[in-house]
Amino acid sequence: MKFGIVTFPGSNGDYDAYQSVVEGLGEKAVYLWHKDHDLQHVDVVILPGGFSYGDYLRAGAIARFSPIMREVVAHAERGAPVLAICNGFQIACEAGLLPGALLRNASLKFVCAPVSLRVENASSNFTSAYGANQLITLPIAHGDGRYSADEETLDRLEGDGRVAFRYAPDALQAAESYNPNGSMRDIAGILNAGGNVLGMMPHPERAIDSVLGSADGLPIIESILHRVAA
Amino acid sequence: MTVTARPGDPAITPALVAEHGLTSDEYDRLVAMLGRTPTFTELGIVSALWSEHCSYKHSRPLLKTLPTTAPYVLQGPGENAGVIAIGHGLAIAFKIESHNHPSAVEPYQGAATGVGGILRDVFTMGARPIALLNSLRFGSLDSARVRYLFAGCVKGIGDYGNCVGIPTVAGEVVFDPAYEGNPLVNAMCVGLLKEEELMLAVAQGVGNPIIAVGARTGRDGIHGASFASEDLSDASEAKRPRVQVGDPFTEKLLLEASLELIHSGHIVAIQDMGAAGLVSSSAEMAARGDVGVVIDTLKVPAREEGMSPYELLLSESQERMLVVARVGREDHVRAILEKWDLTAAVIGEVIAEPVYRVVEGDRVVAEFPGIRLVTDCPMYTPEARESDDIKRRRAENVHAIAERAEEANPMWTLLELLASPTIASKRWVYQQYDHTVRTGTVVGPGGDAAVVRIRHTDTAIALKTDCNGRYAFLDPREGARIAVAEAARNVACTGGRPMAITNNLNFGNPKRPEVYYQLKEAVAGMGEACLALGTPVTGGNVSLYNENPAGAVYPTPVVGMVGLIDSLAHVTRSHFSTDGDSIVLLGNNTDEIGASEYLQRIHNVVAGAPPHCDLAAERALIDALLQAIQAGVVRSAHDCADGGLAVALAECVMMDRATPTGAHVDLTHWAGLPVRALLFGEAQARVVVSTPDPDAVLASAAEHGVPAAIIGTVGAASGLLSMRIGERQLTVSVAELADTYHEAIPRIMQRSASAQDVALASDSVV
Amino acid sequence: MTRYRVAVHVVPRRGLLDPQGKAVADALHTLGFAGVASVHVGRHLVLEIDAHSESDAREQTSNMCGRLLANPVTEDFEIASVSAV
Amino acid sequence: MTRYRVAVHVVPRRGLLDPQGKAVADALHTLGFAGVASVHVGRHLVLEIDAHSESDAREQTSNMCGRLLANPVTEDFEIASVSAV
Ligand SMILES: Nc1ncnc2c1ncn2[C@@H]1O[C@H](COP(=O)(O)OP(=O)(O)O)[C@@H](O)[C@H]1O
Ligand SMILES: [Mg+2]
Repeated sequence: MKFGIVTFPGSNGDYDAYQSVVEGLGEKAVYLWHKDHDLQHVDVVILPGGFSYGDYLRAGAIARFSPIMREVVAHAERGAPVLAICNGFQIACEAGLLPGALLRNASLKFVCAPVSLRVENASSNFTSAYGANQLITLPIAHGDGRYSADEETLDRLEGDGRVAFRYAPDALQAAESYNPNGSMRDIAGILNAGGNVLGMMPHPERAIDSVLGSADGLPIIESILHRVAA
Repeated sequence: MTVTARPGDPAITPALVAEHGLTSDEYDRLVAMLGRTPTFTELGIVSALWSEHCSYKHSRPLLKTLPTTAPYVLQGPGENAGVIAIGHGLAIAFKIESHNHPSAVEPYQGAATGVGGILRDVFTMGARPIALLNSLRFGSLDSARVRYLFAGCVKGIGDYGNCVGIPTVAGEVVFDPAYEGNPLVNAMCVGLLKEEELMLAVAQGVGNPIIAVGARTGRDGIHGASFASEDLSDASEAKRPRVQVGDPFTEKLLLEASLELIHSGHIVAIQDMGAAGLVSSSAEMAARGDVGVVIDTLKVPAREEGMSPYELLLSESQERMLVVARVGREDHVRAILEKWDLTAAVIGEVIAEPVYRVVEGDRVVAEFPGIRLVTDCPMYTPEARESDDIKRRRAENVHAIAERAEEANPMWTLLELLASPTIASKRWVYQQYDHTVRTGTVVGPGGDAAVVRIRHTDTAIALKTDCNGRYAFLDPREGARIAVAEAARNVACTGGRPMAITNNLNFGNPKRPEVYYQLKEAVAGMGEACLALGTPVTGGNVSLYNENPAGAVYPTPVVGMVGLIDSLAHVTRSHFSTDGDSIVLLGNNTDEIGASEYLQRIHNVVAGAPPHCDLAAERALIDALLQAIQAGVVRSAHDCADGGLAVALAECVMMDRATPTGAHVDLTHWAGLPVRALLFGEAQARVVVSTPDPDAVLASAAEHGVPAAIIGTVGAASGLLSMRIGERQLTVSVAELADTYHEAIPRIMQRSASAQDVALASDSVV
Repeated sequence: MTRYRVAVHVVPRRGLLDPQGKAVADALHTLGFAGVASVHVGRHLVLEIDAHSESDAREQTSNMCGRLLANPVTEDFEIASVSAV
Repeated sequence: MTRYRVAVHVVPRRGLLDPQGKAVADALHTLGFAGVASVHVGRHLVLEIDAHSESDAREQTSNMCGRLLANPVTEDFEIASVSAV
């Protein structure tokens, strides 16, 4: 299986995504340059975290016009998997691959911390290796992670089981402080209608080795592997 | 070649010379070097290169006394960053730098550009930055202006490092009225490289082109030239900005492009354009290579029209690099930069003639003989005399200070200390820093040192900055020794062998004898400690003239320590984790309370001698601790620093908020000491260890001659930290400790949910 | 071709949480500006563009807003002014 | 007391680097808007405040800008409009 990780100018999670695939799973990965038009026959595209174009104007707004994004959109339209993490999620929303938008954190501050998440849909292409309602811990690191969409969209996402992850209190967190960015309905990650695009603010690629505190991100990549191999 | 004044340049008058900060002796020296009157451009060049910041004219003679060598030191002071070998053919480049004055004016941009500058210092060495640290000093958080400076600096540091994608993994923040009006913002960067890829900033090869790379040059931060902008311009330009605005996005591109350039073999040298911009980078590279250079300012890509050579040479616009390429490789260099959407312009050349020459098209506007421009800079050794006030303070009998009524319950005192912003958790700060990017951070901020793994090996590095300015104020030599010792101890607590340091000397005006005394003593103390602990100095930075209306800031010799952990299995955390573990104190308790946070916070007193720093004892402690860690018998290790033993124990039970524990401790053995000294005194060379095998820990200690004792047991069930001292039984709930420690700073910052904070929030682009 | 200066306002769509506006309003109250009832924060863009006419400048800008300058999901835009420079 | 709506523009001071404006201008060029000569990005604030008169509203706003809404070191502000609501 071959993963393609897009490098936009200002991406900085591309390296971590690459390492998570290569070191974490022993699978093949290539970097895809934003100016290229060729996806190099990858099976899975990862839109990584970072600050594409400095996040100037709006996070993800400029990157969505990169030449490679046309191919990524076509790849997604073919039903092939796209994992969009953090800045990648912002880009995917701007590009219309996913509904809604990611706005400035309600605290107005960048926040880097481990957060606890509940797996809301444990049967998707990206989450089948988790148990239903499993609580996991992943790191977040973002300033613009407040997921927002109109009520109708939110209802549809929930109704169709397209909310993949939600921020959720763990045993030690006060109920009022578990949502780190004010996102609507505590949404941390969503799927597109076809179930082949996952956008999420937390960083699974930073949680693939318990030496770094958590390996809870690994099942996402494992899920993709199973699904695509099947 | 004949140097000619540019039409419109002001005449060189004594007033103009003075406005450029040159003394009349310095000016005479310049005239003697040139054999004629300088041009305006030349005066500007020299004012920048001979400024304290570039020339170290008041500190170099002192810095020369510092130990700088060890078999693993690949590059000592003098380059953009120091470099040490860490095995496996790998090396670490690291350096610290201050941005105090810019941050006082414009905290967000000042701190941000400080991070930008230190990143460039490290990646010009051919190293990929893998970690950032910062050491911050502010006045009291009771002031709205201080809260603004604090919030702004933290946000600036965060936004810049986060965007470039380098984890900020450790640091320190101290609040003390001594820093009111003159905050200290020191940023440290650590990079990883292959030994053979080490790149130096030494110009060489006659005919090699000199290339300006990165952002265009604007009129920002033209050094020492505030007056000139008014004299030379119309009213609108009088507002010419002196602050620099950082662009971390461009920095990220510059980082990738620079590393690619270095690895391409197309270039021979690279240096960032930092303080005094183009002129200092080109002059320093030429001086290191002992070659001549010529720069044509008309070829420098400018952001604005009509910039003069003076302005182009002295501008401190950010995110620029100067490269010496191999002749004929210009197009290759350009291609690499274009890939990263950056520009490159050939602006000069290495020449055989031993001169530093600046031309503007056909006109020579400045020319200096050889490398004397850099090497002929004046050096000063001013008078040093200790202030009587400080002598008096140090001699004060602090034991005579009466206890406050509330101190009848020492747990009240403990909670007060934990609520002190200097001691309280800095989570409010480091939560705004991405510390997990690059997936190397094994131990992030919140414990003692940070630990960053070295991929493809089983090793890791341990990193920490430290300095207690109050100690250095009351005794600069002892204070500097302690700064080194504390940093080393913090590194050792995580399992790291202290290897080398970088340092940032933040002092006042060196022309005042009492300040120069502090500088001299501090450097001496730092040298002694580095020698004793085997941690040479590989570089650093000096920031003088840190003064506020009330006088100089505390002398603050910040130490940035790098240690090596030889196996990930030895990475050790600070907090207790396991019920039933024994608690062992390595080191001994004393009756010292001088210069303590206790006196400051509880009695508002800054007096007494700082605790004695016995370097042999520190070294033995580190050896014993590392031996025990490597033997696998240490579950946690946390050193005693600000707030003493009681604060250290409290931190051990609740610094990791997600998994609080508890402990029962018996300190009866020291019942003869004053309780406040035992609990809150800051005696050095002490570490609190938790262990499943206390005998093994005690044996390691004995082997190295380190006093050690079992003082208690870890136990979460009670939810208490309890301490027995003879007949006295002191208890406090862990929940209360945790709430006090973790919420102190958020509560203060919330109280001001502030004006300031909001201005920042709406300000920043990220 | 003439050069025009065009000012554009991009504002968060009404009804969306505006934490920035709220924080500014709170801060103004703290500073003693009691009369402040509400604050909204948006972006103010000033473009200099070459166009054939004022209406061409306006149309170009409107296109730019549609494609890049405003997010149609969360923001509204308005061309505040167009003037030759 | 009357309620006024006041619009304020806060823009980066001229001569200071405006990386955001530059990134947006570059992006517009890439999108084919060749006529774009420059872009500057600032903030657009809309305040509703209670004041005795239009000139009072203006003066209050000007104070707020001086104290909070604009960064005196890096930004300039301008009161774009004041109108009773
Ligand atoms: N400015 C900062 N940036 C990042 N981490 C910080 C900062 N200030 C403090 N920390 C982290 O908080 C923890 C406690 O710091 P400090 O009180 O200086 O520790 P110590 O007393 O062990 O020297 C450390 O992990 C330190 O790295
Ligand atoms: Mg410590």
